[in-house]
This record gives sequence, C-alpha cells and structure tokens, in this order.
Amino acid sequence: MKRNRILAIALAALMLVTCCGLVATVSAEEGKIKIYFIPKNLGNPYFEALSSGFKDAIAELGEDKYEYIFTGPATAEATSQIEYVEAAVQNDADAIFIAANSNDALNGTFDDARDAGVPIYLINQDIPGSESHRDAAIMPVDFSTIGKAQIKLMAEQIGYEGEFAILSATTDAPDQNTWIELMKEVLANDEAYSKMTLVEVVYGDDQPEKSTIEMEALITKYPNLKGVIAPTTVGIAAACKVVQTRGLAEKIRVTGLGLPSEMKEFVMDGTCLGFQLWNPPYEGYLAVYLATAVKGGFKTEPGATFSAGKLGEYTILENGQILSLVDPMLYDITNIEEYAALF
Amino acid sequence: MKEARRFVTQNVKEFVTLAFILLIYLVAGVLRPEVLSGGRMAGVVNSVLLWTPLNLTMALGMMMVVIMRGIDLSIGSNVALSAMVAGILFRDHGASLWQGIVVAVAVGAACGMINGFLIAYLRIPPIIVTLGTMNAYRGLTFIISQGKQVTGYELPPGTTDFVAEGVRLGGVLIPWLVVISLLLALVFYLILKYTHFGREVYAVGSNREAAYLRGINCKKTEFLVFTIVGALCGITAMMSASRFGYINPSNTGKGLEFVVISATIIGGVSVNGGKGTVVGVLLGCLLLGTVNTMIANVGIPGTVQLFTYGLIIVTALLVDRIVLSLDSKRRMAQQVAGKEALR
Amino acid sequence: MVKDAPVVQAKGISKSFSGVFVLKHVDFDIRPGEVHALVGENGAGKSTLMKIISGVYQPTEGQLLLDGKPVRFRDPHHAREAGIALIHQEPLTFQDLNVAENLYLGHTRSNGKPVINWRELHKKTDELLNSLNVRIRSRDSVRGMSIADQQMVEIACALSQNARVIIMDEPTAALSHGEVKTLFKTISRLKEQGKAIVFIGHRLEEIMQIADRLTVLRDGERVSERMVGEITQDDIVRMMVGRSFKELIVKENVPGDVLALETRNLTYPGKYYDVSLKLHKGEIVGMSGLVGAGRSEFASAVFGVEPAQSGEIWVKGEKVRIHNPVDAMRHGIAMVSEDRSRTGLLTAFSIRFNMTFAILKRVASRAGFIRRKAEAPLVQQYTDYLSVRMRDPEQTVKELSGGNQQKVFIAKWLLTESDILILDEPTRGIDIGAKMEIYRLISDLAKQGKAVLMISSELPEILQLSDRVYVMCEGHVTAELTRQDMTSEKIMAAASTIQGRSAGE
Amino acid sequence: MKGLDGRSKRGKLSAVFSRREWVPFGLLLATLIVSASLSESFRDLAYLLRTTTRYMELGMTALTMTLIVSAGMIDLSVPATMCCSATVAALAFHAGLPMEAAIPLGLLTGLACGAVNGLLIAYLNLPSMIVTIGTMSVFRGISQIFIGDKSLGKFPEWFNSIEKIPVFMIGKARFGVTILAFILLAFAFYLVLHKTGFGRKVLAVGANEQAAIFSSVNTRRVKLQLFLLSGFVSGIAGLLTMSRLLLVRYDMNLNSEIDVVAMVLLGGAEISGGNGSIIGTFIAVLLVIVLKTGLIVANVTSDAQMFMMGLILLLSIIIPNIGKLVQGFRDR
Repeated sequence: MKRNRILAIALAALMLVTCCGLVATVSAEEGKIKIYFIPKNLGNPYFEALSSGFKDAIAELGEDKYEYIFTGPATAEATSQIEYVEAAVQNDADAIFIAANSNDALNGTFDDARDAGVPIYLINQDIPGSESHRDAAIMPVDFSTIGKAQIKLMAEQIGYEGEFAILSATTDAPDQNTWIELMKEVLANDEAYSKMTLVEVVYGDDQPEKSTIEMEALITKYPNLKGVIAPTTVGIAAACKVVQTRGLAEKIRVTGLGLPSEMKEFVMDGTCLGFQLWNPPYEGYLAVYLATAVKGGFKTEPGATFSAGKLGEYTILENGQILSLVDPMLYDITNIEEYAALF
Repeated sequence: MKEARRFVTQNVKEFVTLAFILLIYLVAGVLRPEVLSGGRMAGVVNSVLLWTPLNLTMALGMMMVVIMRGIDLSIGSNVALSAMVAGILFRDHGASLWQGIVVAVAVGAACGMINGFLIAYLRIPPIIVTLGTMNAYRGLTFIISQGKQVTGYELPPGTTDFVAEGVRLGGVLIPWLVVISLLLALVFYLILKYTHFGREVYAVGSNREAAYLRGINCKKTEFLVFTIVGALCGITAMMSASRFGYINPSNTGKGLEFVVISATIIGGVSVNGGKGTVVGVLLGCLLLGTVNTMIANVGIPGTVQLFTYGLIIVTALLVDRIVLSLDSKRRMAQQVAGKEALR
Repeated sequence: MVKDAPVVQAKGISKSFSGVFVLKHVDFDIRPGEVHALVGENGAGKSTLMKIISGVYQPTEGQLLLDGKPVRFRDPHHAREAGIALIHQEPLTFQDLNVAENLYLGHTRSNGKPVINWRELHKKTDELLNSLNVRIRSRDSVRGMSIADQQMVEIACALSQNARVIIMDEPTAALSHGEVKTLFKTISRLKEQGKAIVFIGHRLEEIMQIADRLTVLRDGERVSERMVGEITQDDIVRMMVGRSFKELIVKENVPGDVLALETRNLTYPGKYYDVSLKLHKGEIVGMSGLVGAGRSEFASAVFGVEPAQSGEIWVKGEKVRIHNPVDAMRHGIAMVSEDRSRTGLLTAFSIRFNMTFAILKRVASRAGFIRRKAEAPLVQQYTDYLSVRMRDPEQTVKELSGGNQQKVFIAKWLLTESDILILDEPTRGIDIGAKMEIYRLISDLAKQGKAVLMISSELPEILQLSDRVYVMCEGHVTAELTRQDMTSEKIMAAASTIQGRSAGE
Repeated sequence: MKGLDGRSKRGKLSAVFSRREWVPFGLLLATLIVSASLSESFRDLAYLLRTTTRYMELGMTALTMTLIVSAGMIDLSVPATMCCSATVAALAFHAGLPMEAAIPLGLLTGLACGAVNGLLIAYLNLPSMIVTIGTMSVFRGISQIFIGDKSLGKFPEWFNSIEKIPVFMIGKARFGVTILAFILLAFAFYLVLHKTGFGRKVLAVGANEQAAIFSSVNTRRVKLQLFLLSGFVSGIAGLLTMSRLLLVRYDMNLNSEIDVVAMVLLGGAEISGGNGSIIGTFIAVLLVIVLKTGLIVANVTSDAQMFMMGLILLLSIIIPNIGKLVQGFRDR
C-alpha cells in the first residue's frame, strides 16, 4: 500500500508542474509599461469591447513597449476582485484600471496598492462616496446627460404620450438608480412629457432569465404599455428578445443602453428603432494614453490635460473624473452594422 | 372504490404537489385578483410554460440519477460547455442549426460518459465526481470561449423560432420548446415504464443486491444513465441558446443544478432510491415555474424567490417522510395482526 | 417417489474461512421431485454448503456436478441460469416495484423485443401465482407485503426462471403457522411438478412432515443421510447433538439466591408476550428457542435499545425504567449483541478503540480527553485475561480471526464491569477452540458473582452451561427447566409447541 | 523490532508514513516549489500571508465540515449560515443595538441555523445533503429578503478589519489574528476528533451507526451537536468575513459550498464517513490557498483555475486508491 502512496504523490506533483508550466506563459519582462484591466467579471461582452480599446491604443503606440493583462474573477461578487488587484500590485503593475463591483468593499485594497506606488484608476464608472481611494476615474460619458437623453429618445419613439416602464439592473445599482432619478425629475417638471406616465420600475438583476420574466410580467400587467426603457445591456437585450418573440414590436417600443453587437439583430428587424450608449473602446484607448503619460511624469490633479492620440485632448475635472464622451451616442439602423463589428 | 383509493395512496406525493400549485394560484388570486383575469392569465401561463422546458428536460435526467441514489452537480457546467462548443461552430464555422444540435448532444453525452465511467466503473461516490467535473467543465467552457460570448446574430436563423412559433391551443401559444420538452417527458415516461432499461433503473435503485442476483448489469445501467443525462444537457444547451438568444460562458446553465435537484425532490422522487414518476417531476417543474412567475406578477419583491425555493424543498422532504412513516406504521400494524391471530 | 438420477451432486466439498474448516468432505445429492431436508446446529455449515451450491462461495476442495457433469458457478446469477435458486431468509425483493417486475426484471431481455409487453407479463405472473394458489396479484406492490408473501414472490421468481432446484434457507422462521401450512402445500405441489427442493430448518416436526430425505450436519461433517420414514425425531436430535460436552466444559459456578434481574410480563405486540424471568447473582440462565422466537428482541428491550411496550424490569430488587442503553449501563446491565460485525464492533478501527468505546467516560479526563495512560493497562489486562491473539492493540479488528473478534467484543462489555451480562449467541460462527475458551470465560464470570443471561440456539451449550433455562416459542415462554430436568428433547419440544399446539400445525 | 512500549518500532514509523495525509502534503509541496519558481512575487512572505488571511474564514468551516463528513453526513448550508449570521448582526447594529450586542446575536443566529439542520437530520432522520440544499436557500433567502441587493456596512472602527491586527510581524509580513485563530481552531478540533470521547463517537457514527447505538451512544444527540457546532463556527466565520469586507451582502461566499467540501475531500476524508482527518484538511486548506494564489499571480485566468481545481479534486481521489478502484472495476 505504501508503494502506491509514493507513486500517487509523484504523479500528482508531475501533473501540477506541467499544468502550471504550460499555462504560466506570462513572464515578467523589464522596462515595459505593465497595464492591468480588471473587469466586473469574465465572459461579459461589454468589457470585451472595452478591452479592445486598450489593444487598439497599444497597437498604435508600439506592441513591444507595453504588457497588457486583461484578467478578472469569474463571477461579479463584491469581493472577488480583491485577489486580482493584489496580484497586479505584487507583479508591480504600472497602472491598474478596474470596473469595481462595489463602491466601498475595495477601499482597503486600493489604499494598499497606492501605498505600494501602483496608481488605481476606475474605468467605466466611479465609486461614489469613496473617490479619495482612487487616483482618477475614466467615465464613459457625462452621467448627468444620460437621464435626459434616455427619456427624450423614449418620448420620440412613442410620440411623447402613453404608459412606459423601466427595466433596470439590480435594485442597488448606483448608476442606474441615478439615471432613473434624473428621468423622474425630467418627467415631473418638463411638461413636454406631461402625457407620458411611468407605470413601474422593475429589476432584472442583470440576469437574463430574471430580466426576461420581469419583461413578460410587465407586458401582462400593463395591457396598453407603449414603451420600455432598459438602461442596462443585459436588460435591453432580454426585453427586445421578448418583444421580438411575441411580435409586439409595433405595439411596444424598447430602448435604453445596449451593446451594438448584441442589439444588431433587433435593430435590423425593427424591434428596436434606436438605443444609446457611449463608446467603451474609447475608454480603453484613452486609458492607455493616460498610463503612458503618468509613466512619463504626468500628474493627475484636477485641471491637468493630456493628449490621447486620435481622440484629442482630455482634461481631468475637479472630481478627478475624465469624460471620454459628453453626450451618449445614438446607435440605429444607419450605424449599427459598422459598430457591431467593433464591439 | 378500492381501486381509486389505491391509486390515490400510491400517488399521494403527486397530489400534494398539484395541491401546492393550485394553492399558489389561489393565494395570487386573493392578493392580486386582476392577475387571474383573462388577458393576464394567458401571459402568466405563457411565462410558466417558457420557464419549464429547460428545467423539465434536465429534471428527467436528474430523476433517473436520484432513483439510483446518485446526484449530478455537473449538469449546469455540462450545458454551458455543450452550448459553447456548438456556439463556436455557429460563429466561426457557419454550422447549421441541426449540425449544432448534433454536436451539442454529442459533447454533452461525452461529458456524461466521463461522469458515468468514474461513478459506475471506478465506484467513486457521485457527489465527488460531479463536484470535480462541475468545476472542470465550467473552466473548460471559459477556456475554449476565451471569455467571449456568442451573441444573438451569430446564432443561425431559426434558433429563436423554437420560442416564437408553436402550437396554438385554446388561444394560448405553446412554443415549440415546450412541445419538445413535453415530448421528451412522454418518451422518458415510456422508457421508464415499458423498456427493460427503464425498469432496471428502478430495480438497481431499489435494491442493488437483488438486481445483481437477477442478472441486471448494474454498472452498465448506471453508466448509461449518466450518459443520457449528458445527452439531455446537450439538448438543454440548445434550448437555452434558443430561449435567451445568446451563449455566455458564465451565465449559461448557471445555478441550473440546484433548481433541477429541487424540482426533482419536490416532484416526489424519493432520495433513498427506487421511487419517482415522470408525472411527479413534471408537476415539480410546474410548481417551481409557477412560484417564479407568480412572484414577478404579483409584485412580491424578487428577493423572496430564494427563500420560497428553500421552504418548498424542506416541505417536500417533510411530506415524503410523513408518507413513508404512515406507510411503515400501517405495515407494522398488519404484521402484529398476523401474529395476534396466532395466540 | 421414484429414485431417478440426482440433478445436483456435491462431491467431497470442503470450505475453510481464514484457516478454520467449516465444511469437511461433505457429499450431498439433490434429486428432482424430492424434498431433501438439511439439519444441524447453528454453525454446523448448513448455509455455507447451500451458498456453495448456489454459487455465492467457491469450494476450497471438492466438486459440484450438474446432471452428472462437473460445473463451477462464477456467481449466484450464473447458478440461477443453471436452474439453481436460493431463497434467502430475508427475501431479496424490489420494495417499490410490483410482483410482475420482481419476477421478470433482468431476464425479460431474453425475448429480444426492447419493449416489455406488460399485459402478457401480468398474465403469465397471475398464472404462476394461481398455480401456487397464492392470493397475491401480479399488480400488487411488494412494499406492503408480509415476509410470507415476499417469500412467495421469490419462489415465483425462481420458477419464472424455470429453476429446477429451489433451496429454502429457514423459510418458516418468520411465518405464522397458517402461512407455514400454505408454504407446505406449495412445496408439495412443486414436488409433483418434478422440482427438487432443499429445505434447511430447525423445527424437526416440520421436517418430519414435509421432507422425504434428511441429511444431518455436525461441525461441518455429514453425520448421516436417511429417508425420513426410517428415523424418529429423537434419533435426529441425538445425531445433531452427538458429542457430549461433559468433559470439555468445567462448570464451577455456584448460583446464589440474590435476585440480580427480574422482568415481569414484558410485552411488545408482534415480538414477545408476558415474558417474566428471574436471574440471580452467580447464575447462568440459558434462553433457548428457534430463530424468530423473540429472544433477541427481548434482550434489546432489557438493554434499552428498543424498550418494551408494557411490563416491568427490576434490578437488584427495585423497579427501574430503561429507555436507552445508557440507563441500562447505569443499572449495571451489559449486552454482547447477536451480530458482532453489524451491531457489535467497529471493524475499521483498532482493538484499543473498540475495547474502550463503551467506557469512554472512565478513560477520559474531566475535559473529555482520552488518557492513553489509563487506557493502555485496561486493554492489556483484558486482552491477557481473554488471551486474545493479536500483534498489538493498534491492530484493526478486521485483521483478527472470528474467535478473537468475539473475545474483543466480550472484553468491551467486561470493561464496563457490569454485574448483569446478556450474551446473545456468544459463540456463533467461531471455531471450536475459541468456543471452549469462551465457555470457560462464561463459567468463570459466573463464579465471580456476575449474573449471566445466555441466549443460544446451540443445545449442547445450553445443556452444559446453564443452571436454569427458559425456552421461548413464537414470543411466549413455553418452559422453565432447572438443571436436573433439562434434556434436549424437552427443550426441543418446548421450542416448537405453544401450549400443546405444535408450531408446525 | 520491538519498541520500548511493546509496540514494534517499525509499526510506529510505518504508521506515521502510511497515513493518507501524505497525498495533500505532497501536492502542497509540489505547488509551493512550482509557484515559487514561476514568479518571484511568490517568495514575498507579506503577500503570501495577506492572501492566506482571506481564506481563513472558509478554512475554519472546513474544519467543522471534517467532523460532519467523519460522521457520514454533509452540510452544504455553511456559507449561507455565515451570510445569515452576519446579516442578522448587521441588521441589529443598524437597528440601534451596540455592536457588542449585535455580535452575540449573530452567533446565536448561526446556532439557530445549525439547530434547524440538526433537528431535521438527526431527529427526523432526513438525508443531510438534500436537507442542507433546502436550508441553504432558506438561510440565504432570509438575508436576501432583509437586505436585498444593498450592502450593509459602516460598522464601528474597532470592528472593521479585525484580520489586520497583527499577532507578530516578520519584517513587512503581518501574521494576522485570523490566521492564529484558524491554527488554534485546527489544533482544538484535532484534539476533539482524535483525542476525545466525543471524537470517537463521531467517527463511530460515521463508520457504523448501528454498532454505535448498541454501544450506548446517543447518535441523535451527537449529530445535533455536530450541526450546532457547524452553525456556531459558521457564525464566527460570517462575522469575521463581514469585518474583513467592511460590509455584508446577501451573496457573501455565494457558490463556495463546494469549495469547503472539496477542501475536506482533498484532505483525504471519505464521503461515506468514518475516517476524517483534521491534519489532512488543514494541509488541504493551505494547498487550496497556495494553488489559487500561485495561479492568480501567474496571471492564470480564473477559468483555467476552475478547470485545474476540478481536475486536482478528481486526481486526489483517483490516484491514492488506484488499487482499490481497479479491484472495484472487476467485481460487480
């Protein structure tokens, strides 16, 4: 029986060596600018699009000068990103760009990283209430404009009158909640929308199945529903799918924030007349230039400006945010194909 | 009368589940009377029907495993892997829908065979094997997809027709997906009732010693059961692609194993083997489907869903225990009566 | 019955388990249309012989002949295909399936079609059941059935696989006498159909009634094979018991008159009725009876594993309530249970672990930690006292022989220093040498003043060791004999009749 | 070769060498060597200790799970109990109770969860795996009902990041309090399982419950006590996790039920009960930490990690008893 034991250990060790050796292709090269991008979770097409922006910029500035690592947790729990931030610091990264899963869970980790001299940048969002724990935040667009833009788009599509509902992400999602508040404000005091009534806000938790069920429930609950705003990529795709399957495109207009590649099918067949978003690749592209500038001595204080290649000059606002876009872009039948290929 | 009474006592579990379903509709009716009104009812029934196919298909396989006193935690990951392989064929090699389905079922069956070999022939407890393969298959899904998801328009045309079109029955559209899963249920009902293999599953689950004595090849039966579960995962993979309109390495099949195990237990499949009917499992799925839809429609916050699931599982276990103890008390009384006659 | 060629012949069969020979050169013929009974004490090798014939074990020496040709059965299923079916004491059935399925599952494949034709199967099953004139119907589920009905299902299953030889191991043990009558009618009907029946049993009057031929086994050897008509029950008993133990067992204990344990009308409907017995210090009281007479159930009531439903238990003259084994041990009662591997020892653990497992409180410190220093001498002391042959106390019990395992098991309960000892079949399935040592131990314990209640199905043990004996039959105490008027015939008679009515009628 | 105390020397030595804990130990050694050679960051003790701290809470629950598996049962509701206990404590604090009172309330919730499991499994003798699958959703459902998707935080300063309180420092590396707690708990459980009467009863219940009943062991009470212990330790682990993360969400440790069981199985315990080993689980916890950290630092994406963890769990079961398994292959 003992001989069997030693055989077991040797075999297991051997297997492990091959596994780790095989996979760990990345080795620490000196002199390169090491950029880490940690998404909310792997397998999320939105962050794939953002990552493609990083790669475009690196291609422009010279592949050999950069080492770009796009890695992150499999699931989007509040604490699953801590390990990856610490690993990046351990591999002495030059800049960490992260789409945080929680506003305050990572504060401690960010502080440790910045003490170790590794700058922390939020990307695609900010962490309201914990801004002091990060160096800067690349915002996709001026969030204050999103609320107005979304409600205006909805109004145009349903002729400024009738019932409409909102299919949001999780009840606690900070961005969506700020946009919904803005929408309600506009609805209340801008009398152009007086004939429109917001019947209900439902939450699909950014899960496809739940969003589908919530959308189906909306349709059954409100027989004369005219429109649905879904300010989240998972929500809008699920809503369009339900409308497309039930052939209700003419009756119920769906809009919101969506990914061109996901929405191409619905725009092409008329289920969705148009939706808004910003340009995730811009954020990635801009991030690389920011990291390069900082490596070259640029200080990220409010008011400082830096150039970002083909996207031009960017200035850092008072609250340490950088707006990659001011107004959201409209994606419709005219430009969906071009952008669907990009992201 | 005796015949009817015997029919009720033998299927008391199924009647309890049916009672639960009606109870929920009753409660919903009381809370939100308008939910049960004409139009709304059709919507509710439709979403319950749309929720059922994936879980029913897998529950049929899980039923066979539980009848043989086993468990399979790897079905969620198996579905994801089969779907991803087919998805990549669709996206990169332009495979047709039917080629995709064949490949998905083949991959699913292969994964099932691995489980089956380790459990049946190497006699490793099912919980350990499927625990290991759950992580392994999910990891493999991510690796082959490199984190990218297969979006709606990359799927071949007609994928989503399974949900859009269907059979019209008394005003309510029964999507093809539901028809397919009900057909599968019928097939499994016939297999389990009329074929040698079907009855041998019950025999091995009920008393492996006696089964061996009657010449039943217990290992081959167990191996076949896990292979069939694997093939069902392939079918469910395609159903998932058709229902949600995309294949995502982290979302597809996520948490499926716990929902399916719950539906199987609620459907009256006894955990100590040898007992379980297709009708019971169908009712179990309908019950969970109703709970899901009712929560969305009656406006109960989605946060209650997890709690209700757990409560229903524990209640189903208690009902199973009560039925068992009543039955054994009856048998004890019978034996004592026999001995009494002796004095 | 005409004496035609035997279907199955066992020639010079021997079988040894880890060195101990359970069967020595046994010949056994099974002829069609004949009921061949096999009798002998427990451990005489009856069921081992039948397990060899039905393919469960392989013989160490000797040969099996089927219709004259030598044959080797790989496993029970192989033997079944050759037409030899063993009906177990506890029937092996599928609880949740109906009778037809219990019969035909497994070999329904032979008809080639993938789909089972239920109508035809139910018809065939009902025909078979009617031929056995049994009131079960093919569609009944087995779960609610009595042991007798389940036995009928197993017999029907054997017939459905057109078995030519049906071996029944203690079939009447758990049956009411009405059920025994129907079983005997079935057996005689099978006999007329030319089937060969082997009947293993204890109740001699049942055997006289049903069997044509009789073989007596003793200590693994065939003592005689005679036609039933030519011998009387007393001859059988004498042949079964044979060797006298007088010179082997040294019985020196002097029974005292201080009452150690008394039970009054202990009753558990369906298991035992109004059992009242007295047990004095220094006395060995035997409890004899057939399998299923309710002796073990009574013992587990006194020890609190399954308390009786009514009746009283008195220890040392005052009434006690025993709800669980902890109460029993507090009152100084210990029980060496019947099946040591199932309810006795933890074979995967060491001898030390097992021996001190019942007295954890004594060897543990206040905080619950086991004091090895306190444990080792106790283990050493008792393994020497019982002369357990072992390498060292860390050895796992699995590695020991049957006899040594039984010694460790008894040592475990001796360590509790209880003064009332219940021994349930203490010498079952162990070699003669170990038996002798255990007999010496029992009389030694009684000499030290312990009160010993010994349940045993081996008459010689009862006759030689016990000062008094209670005989039970079908849950009732049918006789209380003192050492002077104790004879195997009286015990056997009391064991098989209830108030003048034979268990068999 | 007779030893002094009458036990053969060879016996004692071979007993030490033939123990099954060598498998996880061998794997641990191999991983350490490989990871250290792969990236020098692995040699930085401070980083290593910091990542280890993160797994200490799950490690503690793996210790109690070893006892439960030794008794032939399984408790899949551990992470849900952690989450439920932390939620109750957080709710109590936000309802105005001082933190000093909220913490015991949380521990009490853990005990209550354990009691529910214990009663259903021990006294109604329902199968432990299916019951805990049910109670897992009930306990996590409770915390989801009360805090939905929000996260409860803002605890008093002394409560936050307890794990950062150093027991001692080695240069920059901080040997935190939770690491010490884990080691002490492991030592305590080692004594309980292998050195006390209760431990023997647990092993006996797992190996052969009938034999235990006949040896006057109240097996129902033993099972109930095990689940109460599991609930209590899960409560402690839940509160420590809340302190480390500074907040509690309903999805705390979601889907880590399986990691806890995997640690116990990697430690060499058999799922059917009767031979759990605290040392084995202790080593297995370290193995999981080194594996996960080593892989992350080597920039191995989380999917490849998942694949490898699944593979290692299977291999750690198949390789050691290849002999037994092949034999199993032959007979029925």
